[in-house]
Amino acid sequence: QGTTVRIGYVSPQTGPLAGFAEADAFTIEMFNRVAAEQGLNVEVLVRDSQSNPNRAADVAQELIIDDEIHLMLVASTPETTNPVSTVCESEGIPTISTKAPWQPWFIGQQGNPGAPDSWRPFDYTFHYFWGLEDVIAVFTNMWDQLDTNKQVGGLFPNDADGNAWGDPNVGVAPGFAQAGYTTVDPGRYQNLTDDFSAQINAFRQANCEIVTGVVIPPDFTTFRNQAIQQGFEPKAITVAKAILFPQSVETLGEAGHNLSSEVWWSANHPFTSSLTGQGCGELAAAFTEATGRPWTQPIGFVHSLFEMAADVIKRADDPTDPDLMAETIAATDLQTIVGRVAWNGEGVPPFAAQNVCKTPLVGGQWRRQDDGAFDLVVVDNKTAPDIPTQGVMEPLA
Amino acid sequence: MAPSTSSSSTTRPRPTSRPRASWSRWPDRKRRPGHDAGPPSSSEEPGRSAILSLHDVSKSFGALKVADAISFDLPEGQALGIIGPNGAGKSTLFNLITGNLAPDAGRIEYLGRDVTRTPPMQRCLAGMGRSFQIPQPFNRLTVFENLLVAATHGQDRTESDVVDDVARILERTELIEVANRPAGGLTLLQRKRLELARAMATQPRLLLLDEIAGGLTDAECTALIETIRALHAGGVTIIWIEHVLHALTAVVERLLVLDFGRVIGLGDPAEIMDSREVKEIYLGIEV
Amino acid sequence: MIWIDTIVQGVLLGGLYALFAAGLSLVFGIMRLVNLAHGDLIVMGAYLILVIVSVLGLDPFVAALFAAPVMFVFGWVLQKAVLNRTLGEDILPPLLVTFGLSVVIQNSLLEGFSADSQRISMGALETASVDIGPVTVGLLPLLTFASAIVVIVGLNQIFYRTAIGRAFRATSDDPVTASLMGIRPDRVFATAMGLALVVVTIAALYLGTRSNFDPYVGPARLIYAFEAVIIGGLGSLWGTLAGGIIIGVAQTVGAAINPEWQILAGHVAFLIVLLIRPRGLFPRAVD
Amino acid sequence: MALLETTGLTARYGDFQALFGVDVRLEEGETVAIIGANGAGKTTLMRSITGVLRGAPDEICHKGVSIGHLMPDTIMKRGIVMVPEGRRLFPSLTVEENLLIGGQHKGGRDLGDRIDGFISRFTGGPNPMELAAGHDGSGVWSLDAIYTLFPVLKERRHNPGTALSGGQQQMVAIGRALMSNPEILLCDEISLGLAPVVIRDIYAALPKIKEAGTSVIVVEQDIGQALKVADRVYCMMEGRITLEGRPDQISRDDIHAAYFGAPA
Amino acid sequence: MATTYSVSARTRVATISGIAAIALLGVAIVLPAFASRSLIQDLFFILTMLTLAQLWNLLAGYSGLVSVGQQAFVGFGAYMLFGATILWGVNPVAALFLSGVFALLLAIPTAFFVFRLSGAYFAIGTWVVAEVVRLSVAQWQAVGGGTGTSLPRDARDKMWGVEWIEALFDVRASAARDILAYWLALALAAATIGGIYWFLRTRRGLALAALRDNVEAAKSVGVDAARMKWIVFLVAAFGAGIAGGLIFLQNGRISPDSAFAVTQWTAFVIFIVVIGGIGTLEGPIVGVLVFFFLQELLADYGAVYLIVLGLLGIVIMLFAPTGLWGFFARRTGIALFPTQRRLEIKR
Ligand SMILES: Nc1ncnc2c1ncn2[C@@H]1O[C@H](COP(=O)(O)OP(=O)(O)OP(=O)(O)O)[C@@H](O)[C@H]1O
Ligand SMILES: Nc1ncnc2c1ncn2[C@@H]1O[C@H](COP(=O)(O)OP(=O)(O)OP(=O)(O)O)[C@@H](O)[C@H]1O
Ligand SMILES: [Mg+2]
Ligand SMILES: [Mg+2]
Repeated sequence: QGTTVRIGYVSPQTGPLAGFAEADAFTIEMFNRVAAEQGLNVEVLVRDSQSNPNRAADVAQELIIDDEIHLMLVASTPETTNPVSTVCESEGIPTISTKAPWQPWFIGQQGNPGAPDSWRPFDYTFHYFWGLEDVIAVFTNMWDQLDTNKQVGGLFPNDADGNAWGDPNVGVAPGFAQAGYTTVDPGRYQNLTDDFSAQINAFRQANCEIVTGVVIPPDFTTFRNQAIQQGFEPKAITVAKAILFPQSVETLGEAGHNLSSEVWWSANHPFTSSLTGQGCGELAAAFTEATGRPWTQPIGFVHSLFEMAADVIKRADDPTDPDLMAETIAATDLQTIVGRVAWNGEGVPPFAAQNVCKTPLVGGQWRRQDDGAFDLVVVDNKTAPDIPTQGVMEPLA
Repeated sequence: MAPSTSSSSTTRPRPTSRPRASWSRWPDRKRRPGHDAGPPSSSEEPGRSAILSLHDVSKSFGALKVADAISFDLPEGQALGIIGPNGAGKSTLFNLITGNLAPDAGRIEYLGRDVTRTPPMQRCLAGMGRSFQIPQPFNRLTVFENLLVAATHGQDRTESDVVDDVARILERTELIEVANRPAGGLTLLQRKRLELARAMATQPRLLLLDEIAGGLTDAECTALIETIRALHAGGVTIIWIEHVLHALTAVVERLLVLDFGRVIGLGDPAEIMDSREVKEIYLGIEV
Repeated sequence: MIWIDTIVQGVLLGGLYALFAAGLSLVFGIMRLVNLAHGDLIVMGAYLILVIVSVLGLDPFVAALFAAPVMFVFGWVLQKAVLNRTLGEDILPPLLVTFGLSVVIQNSLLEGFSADSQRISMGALETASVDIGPVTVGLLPLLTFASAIVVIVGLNQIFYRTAIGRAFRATSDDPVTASLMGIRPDRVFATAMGLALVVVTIAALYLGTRSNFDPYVGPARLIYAFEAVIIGGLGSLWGTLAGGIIIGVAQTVGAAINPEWQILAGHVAFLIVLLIRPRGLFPRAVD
Repeated sequence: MALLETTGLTARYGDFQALFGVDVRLEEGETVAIIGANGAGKTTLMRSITGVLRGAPDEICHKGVSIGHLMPDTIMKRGIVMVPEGRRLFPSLTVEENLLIGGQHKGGRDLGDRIDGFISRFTGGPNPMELAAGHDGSGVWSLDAIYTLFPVLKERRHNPGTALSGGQQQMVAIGRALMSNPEILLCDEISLGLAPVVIRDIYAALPKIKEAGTSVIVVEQDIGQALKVADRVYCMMEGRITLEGRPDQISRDDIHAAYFGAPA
Repeated sequence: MATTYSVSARTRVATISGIAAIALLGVAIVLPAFASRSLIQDLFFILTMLTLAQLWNLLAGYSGLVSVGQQAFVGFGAYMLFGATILWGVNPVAALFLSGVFALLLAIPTAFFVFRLSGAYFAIGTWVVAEVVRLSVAQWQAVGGGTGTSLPRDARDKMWGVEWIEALFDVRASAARDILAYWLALALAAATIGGIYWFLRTRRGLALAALRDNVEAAKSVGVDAARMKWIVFLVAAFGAGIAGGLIFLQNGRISPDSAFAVTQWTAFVIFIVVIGGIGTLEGPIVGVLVFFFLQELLADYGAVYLIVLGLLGIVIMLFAPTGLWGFFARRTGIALFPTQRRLEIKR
């Protein structure tokens, strides 16, 4: 293989979503090292989306036209994955994407998300992560462990995740209802808002004992502080996105204890890397050793993304031919550090079967240690019993 | 590049200001002698109808009253001079007549129609032309273009139609030499001439002139008087504010004296100039 | 009950907006300067406080005390060296220069601090609350509102009780005549900008503690501030507070109906006020 | 050495030249009147002296110091104060505040001057620190003294300055200028647009001002008034001095000629 | 003595520049045959920014309407293009016209409101209106709400002329779409400049120049200032709407934040106009080139580019308020697009 295979990678390294990209440098350094060892002729070009979808599209365009990449990798929230995937699909560049629930990724890229007839599969872009049905199951399983009035307040912003989660028909509310939970949804708000009193009031009015949603980290801090200020204390706060990272929880101090969240990867997951052979615990330890920081969920997924890249490049006859590459990606069946990745349509509705592959999801809770540090403890594994639990769900305060 | 416009090259001797061809927005646009201008008010010269009448027009700037219940009629074709000390409200009165300022109270009639709330641009179309005391040229346009705007918009006419008229006005006001220079570069004297020329280019039926003679040499002053006389002879009604009294009295038939926004004298120029009040207030010389 | 709470929260939010707006109102009122960089200056202040807090480990309130003189000097120099040159009849130069400044500040902060969102931590104060009758309000919002009142009372005292305040007003009325009174307008303007940036520092303190900020949040804060100033009426500081409260209440009421309308409701309230009173609620008698 | 002297003073507004080499002199304790028709350049002369229009340093000399290039506030702090044409009260200030602001920066240097003086050490240019010095602004004029001079102002002191009648406004303008106890007072058409009685009242104040040791230049179109108060008279026409003399030495015809450029 | 007078607006420089312009246009049309795709994209960017700059210049430079809210029309036009293609199945190229029309329709109520304001209030008013439009559009879930949406593949595929271009230049569909967008941008920019130039040479254009110099005086010689304001505001909105539609058609993706970005569609546009020279047709052309080359030069320095741009804007406004072209033209007296009418006298 004479030509260097150029891989573009776009992620939010700065901005409100920066936490998602925490393991990027660590992972890419590892990938370059392993690639050199294995004799893979690759070059990784990294671009920062600054958490801004428009910039994400711009840098993707640059990578394709100016840097002439052969494979695009993209990760972390629909704000990043969608613009990049759209550009790549339009330019015919094979793309692997992750770290965004599949509905906002797939439906969010359709011209009219409200008209299922108009939805079309993609030829070049492939996504693996979990979906709303998983988060519904995980969240309700966790809440079932508590004694609540089953009134759930929802915080859904006017962004890709928020619109997908908050959709009254295809969002989380119908699923919650099936499990016996009533959702109170005051409506979409703008990200980085100054004031959550309206939501707090609405939740209090409806006597909500549970708060859920998909909130960017800074907004969750604002919400949590204002909720306490205004004397609103639910029994459980289970939100996605905002409290994935220990840092976000630490800024809350006491108020962070027993907040709960979805867990897509942990140091306890029973998987191994196809690239380095490390187990999850080993990978987490390596990260902590290299950076001095506690492990976070994105580590596993960024790692798996590069496992995917190595795998398809190895399998492809000509990694520089976009159509061959797309075929190769579609034919993937790989055991990665986040579980098995294969676009075989398992657990996915037919319209998305071609482009979406699902990985397991469980539920966890943050426990404050005496020294002020936080541990993420898996408290529910009904959806993926092979991932062990470490405790049971506890109410807040 | 679009082809340039060019005009016909005839040089018919024509008065610079001719009877108005059209006045599209206004129905009673014809110049009718004896045309009824509202209630027949105290017109001193019966037979000539009032082209302009003011009824108790007042205007204040904050506590400062600059027009205090001003009323007068101006018969069509007359030349009226306005004098008064600095700050008496003369220029303000012009602004009220032309609509650049709205009066606080009172009514202004022009050609028998109430124009109190009519915007300046429509009053211009209806035949009011004016010069500004502090010259207000279109700085980045050439002198010629300054007049061209006035001629084509003050009257709904095309550029090629007005070239000859404009050129003649430029010659008359001795601006032809600088016709293609930007107006921003003119000297004050030239700017003042431009004010007059531009007002003439709108082919006014009523021409309002604000201190255009200041700073002229005797010869220039005489030429200016000639120009204005010729306009007047061509049937244009004129109101002229001027501190250079000998120029003013050489042209006007009637004189209005303003002080503190009030009319303190209106009548025959000689009589007015001779009155004690005027001498005291205006000239400040004790008699 | 919910409505009382909504309105109380809105009023408190209005306090924050009034703080954002007070400095703007000051420079807009005194020198008719439309400062499009005001929002970014607030953000810059927040970063300054953040740096002082994290480097010196000070309490944010103490850090603001340190930041205020730095900001004063920055404002003074900025006005003296740059903005004074833009003042005049034409609104474009100040608009453009402050627009440029806004872009420069935003991107300099981006270079220096990355796009990450930041927050100034106040510890326990962040979540502390008090019960006022039927509603529970956060101590921090209450403190913000109180600061807004203090700032406005303080500015009013400076404006109407001190020599420098007299100089502000006189220079604002007529810089040339003020200079004949021994006042140098460019220094007065520089002082005013310095003072405005002291107010900006206070606003920055609460911006940074109430919610998150990143280098890009300035323009949104600027627009609320402008709305408050314009609703209040040019140069009226109490009007600015009223304007802030109107925007704040409109936002919380809008959000209570549907969070989608939170920000929209503020803007719509602004447009409605302006439609009814184009010069704001408490315009100055003379402009 | 004259108290104030202009030599070959020129002034222009853009391309338009308004003054062509004006020589005017004011001696200590003197009252000088400058008369001339509209647009003769009287106001321009006043604006040049007070620094509103700036020119070459040497064109204006105050007590032997060239001041032609100084800023208005520096000149004011040297004790040269003007009552501007059209009164120009500050509408946002009350009568009393209008007066106070006149005395606010009387003479000497303030913090701003110190800062600018410090900066000018590095940048070159006139050092206002030195130039503003010399006049201490002490003297007989105070708020009370002004209220004694114009009692009507005391009653209206909390009104906005612009709510007064024209004559009263003119009194405020004069009072405002006096508050700094000027060495030289320039009055530009203080009778402009006022009723004769009011003019009389205002002119009645002039002797008291002279008594306090102030030298005065009055600019007037009201020739009668001017001749009555002045020790010396200059007449201007089209940016030039066309006549100079003592009131008793010049005749009506001289004035007429100097005024309009041709004998009557 | 027979003196004849005539008006002429032709100069030799203008004739040369006219010929040059036509030649340049010809080259620009056939350029896609030789140029790389990234050059075509760069030119697309230049041409659309140039269009916006010319329109803003018409507003602020000629009519004194200093709007900070042009992004309202850019964004609204763009959104209407997406709406029309996604929801009503209109061909994207045809929908460009709708972009303009809808932007124009939006401009009517906007003008009613903002024309009540003047100076700084006008500027802020336009900005707030743009924010209101942005926030309202962000509620329109059918085109993705706050997330935004992408141009569906069907719509993209049926764009007029793409297949033909693919065959003609033997390129992939995505490159063919770029070429189409480039041609459309070229046509738009040429039409905008040509249209403004034509307008400035009409009687109304002269009136506009007069208004720019002195509003009160213009009113007093019969210029209908209010109508001119309306015309200019609506024309600028129409053009901005089409430009917005085109930009996002090429982009393929839209979101409220990008479509209504005040920095991109107004601040940069203002910088372009001011750096080049406000109140002239040449200014924005010079400005957009400077803007682009700066961007290329500093592309690798990220935010530094914007810092330099901001500083340059400030420095030019302070020290050369007539911009680079104004500076040049004052020294040489050259005008590429002369609008000045000269009075020719033959004796
Ligand atoms: N726009 C304005 N706002 C406030 N005051 C004004 C305004 N325009 C004029 N004035 C004042 O109104 C008074 C009358 O002014 P006006 O210009 O009408 O006087 P005038 O009789 O034309 O004087 P002059 O002979 O000096 O031209 C003056 O005191 C002037 O200062
Ligand atoms: N700001 C200015 N711009 C341009 N020309 C001006 C300006 N101010 C005054 N002039 C012109 O300068 C000349 C002298 O004006 P100045 O005001 O000094 O006259 P004046 O003798 O004070 O007249 P008045 O008796 O009317 O006050 C006049 O021709 C005037 O038009
Ligand atoms: Mg006048
Ligand atoms: Mg004067």
